[in-house]
Amino acid sequence: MSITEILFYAFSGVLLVSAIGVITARNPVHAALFLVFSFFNSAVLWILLEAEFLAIVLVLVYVGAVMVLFLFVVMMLDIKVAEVREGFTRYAPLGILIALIVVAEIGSVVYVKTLGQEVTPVTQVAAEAGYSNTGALGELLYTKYLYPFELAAVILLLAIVAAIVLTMRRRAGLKQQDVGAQVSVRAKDRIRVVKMPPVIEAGEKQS
Amino acid sequence: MSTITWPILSVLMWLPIAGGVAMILLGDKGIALGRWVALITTAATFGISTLLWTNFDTTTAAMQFVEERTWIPLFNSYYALGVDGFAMPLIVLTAFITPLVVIAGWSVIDKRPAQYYAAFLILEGLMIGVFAALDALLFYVLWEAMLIPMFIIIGIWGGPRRVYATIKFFLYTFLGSVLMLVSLIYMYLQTCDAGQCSYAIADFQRLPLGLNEQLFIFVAFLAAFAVKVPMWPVHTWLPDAHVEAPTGGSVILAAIMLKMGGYGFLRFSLPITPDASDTLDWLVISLSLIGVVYIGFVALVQQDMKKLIAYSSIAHMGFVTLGSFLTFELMRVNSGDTTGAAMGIDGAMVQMISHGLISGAMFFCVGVLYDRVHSREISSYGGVVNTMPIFAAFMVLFGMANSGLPATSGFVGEFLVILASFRADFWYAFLAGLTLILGAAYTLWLVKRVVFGPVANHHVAELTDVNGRELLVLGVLAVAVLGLGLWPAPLLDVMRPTVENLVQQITVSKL
Amino acid sequence: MISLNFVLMLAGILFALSVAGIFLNRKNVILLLMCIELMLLAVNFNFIAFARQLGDLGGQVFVFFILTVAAAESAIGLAILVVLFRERKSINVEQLDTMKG
Amino acid sequence: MISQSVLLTIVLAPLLAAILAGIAGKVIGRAGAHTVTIAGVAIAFGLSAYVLKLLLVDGAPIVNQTVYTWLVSDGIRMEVGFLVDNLSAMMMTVVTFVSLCVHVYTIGYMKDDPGYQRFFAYISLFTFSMLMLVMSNNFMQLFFGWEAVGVVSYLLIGFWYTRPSAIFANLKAFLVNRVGDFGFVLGIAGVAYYTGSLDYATVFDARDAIVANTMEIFPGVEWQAITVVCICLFVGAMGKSAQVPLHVWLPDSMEGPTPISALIHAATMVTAGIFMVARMSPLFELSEMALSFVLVIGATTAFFMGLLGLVNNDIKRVVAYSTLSQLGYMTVALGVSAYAGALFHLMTHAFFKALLFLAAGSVIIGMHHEQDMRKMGGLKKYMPITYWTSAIGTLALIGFPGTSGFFSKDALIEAVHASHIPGATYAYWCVFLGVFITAFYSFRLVFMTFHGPERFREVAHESHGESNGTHLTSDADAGHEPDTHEDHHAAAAHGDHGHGHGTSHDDHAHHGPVEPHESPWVVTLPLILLAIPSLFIGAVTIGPMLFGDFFNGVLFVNEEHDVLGHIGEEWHGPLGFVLHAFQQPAIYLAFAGWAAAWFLYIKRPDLPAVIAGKFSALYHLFAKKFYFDEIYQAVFARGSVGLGTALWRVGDVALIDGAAVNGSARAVGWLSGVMRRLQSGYLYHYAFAMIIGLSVLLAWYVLR
Repeated sequence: MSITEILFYAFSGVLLVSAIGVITARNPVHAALFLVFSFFNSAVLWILLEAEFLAIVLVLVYVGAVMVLFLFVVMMLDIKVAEVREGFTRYAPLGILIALIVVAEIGSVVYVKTLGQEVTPVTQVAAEAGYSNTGALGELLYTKYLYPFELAAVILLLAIVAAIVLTMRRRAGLKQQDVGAQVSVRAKDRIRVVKMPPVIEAGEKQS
Repeated sequence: MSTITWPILSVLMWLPIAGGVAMILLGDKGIALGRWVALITTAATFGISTLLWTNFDTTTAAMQFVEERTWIPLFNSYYALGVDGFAMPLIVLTAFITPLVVIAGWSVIDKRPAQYYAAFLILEGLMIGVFAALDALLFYVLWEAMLIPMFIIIGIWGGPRRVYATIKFFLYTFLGSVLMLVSLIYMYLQTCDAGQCSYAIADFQRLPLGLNEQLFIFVAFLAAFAVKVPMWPVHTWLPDAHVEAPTGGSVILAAIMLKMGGYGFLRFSLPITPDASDTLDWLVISLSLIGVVYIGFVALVQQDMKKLIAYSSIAHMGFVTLGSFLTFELMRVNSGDTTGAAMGIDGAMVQMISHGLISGAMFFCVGVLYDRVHSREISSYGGVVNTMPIFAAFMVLFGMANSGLPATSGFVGEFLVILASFRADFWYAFLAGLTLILGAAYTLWLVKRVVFGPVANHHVAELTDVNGRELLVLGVLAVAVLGLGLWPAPLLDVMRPTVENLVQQITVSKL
Repeated sequence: MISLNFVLMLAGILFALSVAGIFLNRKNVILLLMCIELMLLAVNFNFIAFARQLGDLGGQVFVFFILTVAAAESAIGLAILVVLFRERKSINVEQLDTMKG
Repeated sequence: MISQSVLLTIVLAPLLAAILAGIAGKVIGRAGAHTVTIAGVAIAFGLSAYVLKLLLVDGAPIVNQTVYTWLVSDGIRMEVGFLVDNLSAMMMTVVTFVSLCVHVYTIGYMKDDPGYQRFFAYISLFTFSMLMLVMSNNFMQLFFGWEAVGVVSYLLIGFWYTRPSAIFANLKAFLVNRVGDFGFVLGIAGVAYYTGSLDYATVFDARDAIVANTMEIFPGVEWQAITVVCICLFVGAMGKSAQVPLHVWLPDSMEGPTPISALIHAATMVTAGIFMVARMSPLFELSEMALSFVLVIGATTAFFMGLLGLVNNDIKRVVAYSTLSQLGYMTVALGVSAYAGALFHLMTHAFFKALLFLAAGSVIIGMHHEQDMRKMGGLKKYMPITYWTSAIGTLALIGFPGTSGFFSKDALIEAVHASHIPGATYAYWCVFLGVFITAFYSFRLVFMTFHGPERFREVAHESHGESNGTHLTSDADAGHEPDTHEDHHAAAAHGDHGHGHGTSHDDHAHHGPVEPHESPWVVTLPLILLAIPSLFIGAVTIGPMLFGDFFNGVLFVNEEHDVLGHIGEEWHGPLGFVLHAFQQPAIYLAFAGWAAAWFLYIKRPDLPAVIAGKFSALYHLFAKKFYFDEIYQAVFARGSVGLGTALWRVGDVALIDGAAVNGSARAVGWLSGVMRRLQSGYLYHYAFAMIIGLSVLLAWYVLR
């Protein structure tokens, strides 16, 4: 048993414990922190699985951005823990049962159906000098997966726009510029030309 | 062979549709011009359809004026048109009735008139297409597409309960025809198994099918066509649809759309599934006879003129299905002799054409009254003859035709079918013959209550007789009804080879 | 050498735990979202494990995309949550039954 | 030779006249309408007489030719064509002659009616239809004429369409006729089935094919096909010729104007059934059972319908019942295979019954459209021509020796006497007793109308309501609205008011007594014209028609049925026939009837009421016409309306629409309601569902 394996098993155990922490924590803040913890563990495991770039991305993006967002929201919203926790155990037996079934099923997929064994592992070539996981991934992303990559970018943009639109608040009484209305205005909306009969003063008529 | 080299059927089909699109583009503001566009289009269509008749080769049962273009290559489906002795008279009937509908709605429709006419024109094109289609997929598409204009016509220009009526109409007919689609696809796959994928109806007719397959296909077709005809007990959509439809809609519905069911039986059910027809002809015949008698009694007690005529349509269409399915019983009874089979089918076809004219005329008559009094209740009338003598004369004439008076077209089909059914079984003829009494009873009782008697109320007293436009419509129909009744021979001559071919085709088992 | 099966089972257990989490925290939308993140993590484990096993970086590319989509999803999800809370002063899922048939 | 163009002219002249008068009636005016139609019918009559002469005198061959092919279906040719032999030529001449008389008569009778042109159009159209019927050479065209005369009859009975009783009567007439036509069509279908043709000649040649067949209509009962076919055909005749039980329409048809009662409901149309059976004699001869059926029906009609004439007070209805009874006589003759006798009686009856009806019409005009005989009396001195002509008609009707009716009726009774087919004895007693009844009601009519006190002067003072109340029969038989039809009739036909139909009250009852007057010449001329043949035609034609060869090759009689041949052995000319009659009881019975009528209505006018009181049950049975109308009304009219309502409400509305159509919609709705509960709206329920579904899918994958 190499050191890698020992590390892997250890971090796996911690990951599972922290995952249990996520789902059982009374306080959402604790749950979020447990989640952060499990992400860290996952990142370590991914490094062990030779996915260095993704491990870093996980920490940077997930822990650094997403989980902070979670924490923001949790703290910003005044969540009544007691109310939310009410009936916590009502569906627990069902949940555990389903979870066990899922585990058993995946186990049987892995071990009985021997899904994993069919895949003969590629003989591990020692990494060449100067091999970079990031570089290899980047090469792939910008060539073969260019279109999906662009699409992912669009999705992110969409998420940004959507998040802003959703959370933006319009306050009543706030004076705002409506650019669209300003651009589409036409002259006849503003000026009304009224035809009137000429009024001739009595005096003028005679003269 | 025909001397026409240009695609006459395509023209017949697309000319009204083009006219309809033009009407939509013209819009309600250009309706004064639009009416003329509609009239000229439909009249031109009728004119061209007469060319179809005059150039028709009455010596062959083969399809004539055939056109074929690739339509959906993936399914080997063609835009294939052609007519034989069954389709051609029905196309001419369609082209004949539609201009009358246009004239009848001339000054009556004031709500979105352009779209009203457009719906009728497009409907006409689609109906002609249904009769002319040689490709089953094309047939199916047109068959279903036809529902849309009718749905719109009843749904927009209909009476107070039009929404109920349209939904009932649509669901009923649609439900029947999806089963037909299933069997069409099944047969398409069978042709693929045989080597050449095809949606051509002729290929379906040649397709060898086992008895069980045939039974399923037959039942599916029965569901589609029986609803359309309509046969008892799937008839209840018709009275509702008729009652709510505007006059023109009722006319088209009764005069042409019902014929699609009868046409379907002759084009699909009988030739494609002869053995299933042989096995299940008792079902069709008994439903037809129940229809004739049962519906006759029901028609007797209707209080609504349109409902009464709608029920009478169902009873009359019972003759079509009866006549079409006599062949097998005839062969059973007379030990293989098919004499009388062709007469039954002749009778069925003549009955379809004649019913198209007569029921159309009856609905026009009701429309004339409705435009004036705005009531369809029989009890709102009485003594109409006092104020509308010319109209009364037409109403009596068409009433007589509806009750099957000789010298009107209504007699020919019934007479032939009764003659043919006597060969099969005395009781068939007996029950079918009851229509002589029942038909006269409900029609003439209607005439008595509406037309005759003293002036019933001030509405009737204020009636004005038919105007020139109505006179034209009724007069043309009267001439057609009398003409067909006095000399039906040309019609039968046109159909003869096709009928004989069909009889020969269905007496040969596919097993 | 870490066996593929082990990783797959780890991912499976992680997935099952998040499933159980959905059942346990059914009322708290934030926790539901977190459980979903956990689920996605489990899925990512599978991709990475196979990528390593097959020597194909395509799996890692997919993880990359999943991370992207997950980030977008949680952003929008949280935004909705904020709006929801603003409207209802609560994120109790039991009160959210406007889709009731 | 008889050319086709002549025959076409005979047929088409009345048709064209009818179209002209009907469509262009306003343009050509009243005089134009009657000129055109009378010209048309006169042409037809002239040419018919010419054709008859060609056949009889010049020995022209029988015409049997096709005009055009109506249709060909399945090898059966249906054609429109003419068969002109002695039988059709005789019918053509009679029809056109009576029609001509009626046309002329109508000028006077309808002179004030607003529907003048329409009336002429109708009767000309009727002439056309009747000619098509009798000249037909095939069943299809026969049926066409058959129905066409029915339609014209329908239109004419309902001529005064504002009178509820008239439009009720015409509907009834048409429907009852349709019942007969229903049988007729079945018969035609049978003929077409067994012989493969509708052409008379071909059918008669192939009649053995029918005889050879049997039919099993009811399981286990084998019927001879010929019997079924003949009875079916005869059902048609029962409808048209108003035989029991399809007779109910004929008395009601008196709602129509009197000229058409004479033309259609006495002389021509109602005899179409007789003509048809005679035409079909080659078929009927083959089935003794069918002949017996014909015989019994005819005998029942002859006797029992005559009884009804005894108690009726409406002048036209008495004649109508007499017509029914006489039609029964003809049918009896058909039943005993004395076809020639039936046709002979048909011809004489056409003349004297048309005469009687027209005379009754003349009386009605004279009485200002009063039809109740109890309000007449003593008209002899006011209307001498009418009186004498109707006396001639009456004598002919009762069979006074020497008159035309005598020859035909006496020969007929003899024929029945000589017959031995089943039912002949019953028939003999019916026709025998019928003679007494005929004589009684005929002279009752004459005495009540023309003799005795001038009751119209008394009645005129009575209030209007009372006179209607006593008008028992006409109210009762219509069976619905107790409408005082003579009032409307008067207002309509006698359009003194100068406006539309039947809208106002009658004037005669309120403005003092009526002064009867003789009718104008256009009315009396036809009476005289008809009186001549009524008197003499019998004596002239009995020889050739009954015992000669007039009908050779037309009628077919089996050896063992040939009763006329049997009688003919003792034939020694008309005079001998008269003398022979005095040795028979029938003629004394007729005189007895005459005497009885004289005793009861002239000598002791108080007695009838007493007798009616004594036998009130019987009287009511007669007055209610054996309750036929009531029973039909209850069973058929109400029955079918009830059945229709039941089928509609229960079958269509409740079962099909309610249960099947809307029921399936409701079932879908109910199912959706159940399924809806699954949509709790809780996010976590959906999440649970997805997860459980996922695990189930996985399980399926694993356990597969």
